[in-house]
Amino acid sequence: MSVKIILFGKLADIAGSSVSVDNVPDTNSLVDSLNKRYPELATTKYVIAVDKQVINENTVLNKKSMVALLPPFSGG
Amino acid sequence: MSVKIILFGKLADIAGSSVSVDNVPDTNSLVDSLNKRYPELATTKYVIAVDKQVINENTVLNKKSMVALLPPFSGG
Amino acid sequence: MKERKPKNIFVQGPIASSFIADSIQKHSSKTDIGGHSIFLGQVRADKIDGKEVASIEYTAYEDMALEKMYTIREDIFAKYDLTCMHVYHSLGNVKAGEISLFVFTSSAHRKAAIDACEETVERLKAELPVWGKELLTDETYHWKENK
Amino acid sequence: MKERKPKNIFVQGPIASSFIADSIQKHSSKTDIGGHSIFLGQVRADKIDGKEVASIEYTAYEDMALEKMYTIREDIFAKYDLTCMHVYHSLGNVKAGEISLFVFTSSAHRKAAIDACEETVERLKAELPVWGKELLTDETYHWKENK
Repeated sequence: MSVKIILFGKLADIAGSSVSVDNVPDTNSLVDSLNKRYPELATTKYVIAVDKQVINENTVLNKKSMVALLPPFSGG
Repeated sequence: MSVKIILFGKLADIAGSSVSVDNVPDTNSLVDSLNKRYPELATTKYVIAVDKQVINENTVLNKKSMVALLPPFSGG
Repeated sequence: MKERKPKNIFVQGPIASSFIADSIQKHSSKTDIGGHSIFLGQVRADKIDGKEVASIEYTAYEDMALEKMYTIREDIFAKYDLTCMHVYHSLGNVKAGEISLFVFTSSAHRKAAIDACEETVERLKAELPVWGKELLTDETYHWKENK
Repeated sequence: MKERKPKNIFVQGPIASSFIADSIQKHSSKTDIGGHSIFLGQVRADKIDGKEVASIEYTAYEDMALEKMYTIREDIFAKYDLTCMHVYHSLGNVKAGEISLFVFTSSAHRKAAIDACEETVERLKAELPVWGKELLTDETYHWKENK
């Protein structure tokens, strides 16, 4: 299964604003896969949102999942 | 000695915006004198300012004293 | 002897939104400011014994009010790291829906601006000798009292 | 199912002082309002490694930000007795000295307006997926981080 993720801010500088990742059943495996492809991501601070909700634990993904990687917010 | 006092808000409705009072060496005697002249003042809430400072105890007056009677504030 | 002369805070009639806009605009040259906090007091059409407040007529013991405001300003600047503070209060007639008080504080960081604005509003409501005469729709009136 | 569609809060470029004035002016017909509290975020010309911030380029995960803002709005209205709340945030380029955030709360009494404004500012800074890229005078950049 392939999942499309979107990236913002500093993360988009590293990996582009959108990336497709294959064979990732959950967010933990997604992170592992991204860290291999973009080693700089492993040392960069971010949270993961699935379907516009920030997740705090490993979350199962399906092909309709909207996954976003969000660096620390700096609005205002 | 005569002291001129100024009055504001509701107090000016009762006694006018300025009143001269004779033979008042201090604020206590001033209040007594005013209450005789304007009985409604005795039942009306206010504080006294002498030289633009609100006083909390009996204060000696001289002919240069600026005395003001101030009803509860309602600015803003 | 005080070195600085108290700034006048009183304006005749309501405070126009265009005046507020100009005041904000003037701060665009101060690029060390990160946050502005503004409080606006608006005249409410309160119901009093079945009648409605049409406007408030403001009077003040101006000399004393300006001295008090000077002290409040000094205290607030001593307590908070502000870039600037502006205060305007109406005298005379201000209709329901119009603005009678404008407090404007600015700082590098939001916390100081927000806290300073709130404390200034609280203090000036409690300490400035200003009175509002609520003119009712039936041409009677009622002296306002701050809580 | 949510009944109400989240309101858009995003505007392209800086928030003009005339826009703020219009927003204030519109409330003059709401004569149950007694106090307005406004917070404005202004872009600071911070020094970073000897260079200066010339402007901030804002981007957002808009869909998520609007849903978050919807939740914040609902929470604030449940907690405080507000008449209304308006929030605007810039996207794109905002120069040092210009306004990028406008939070505006109104209530019958000042306390609710002031507290609601402050809490809204704190929450949106912490919860909205918005990012500021500080463009420096030497054409390099730095990603801002809220404290």
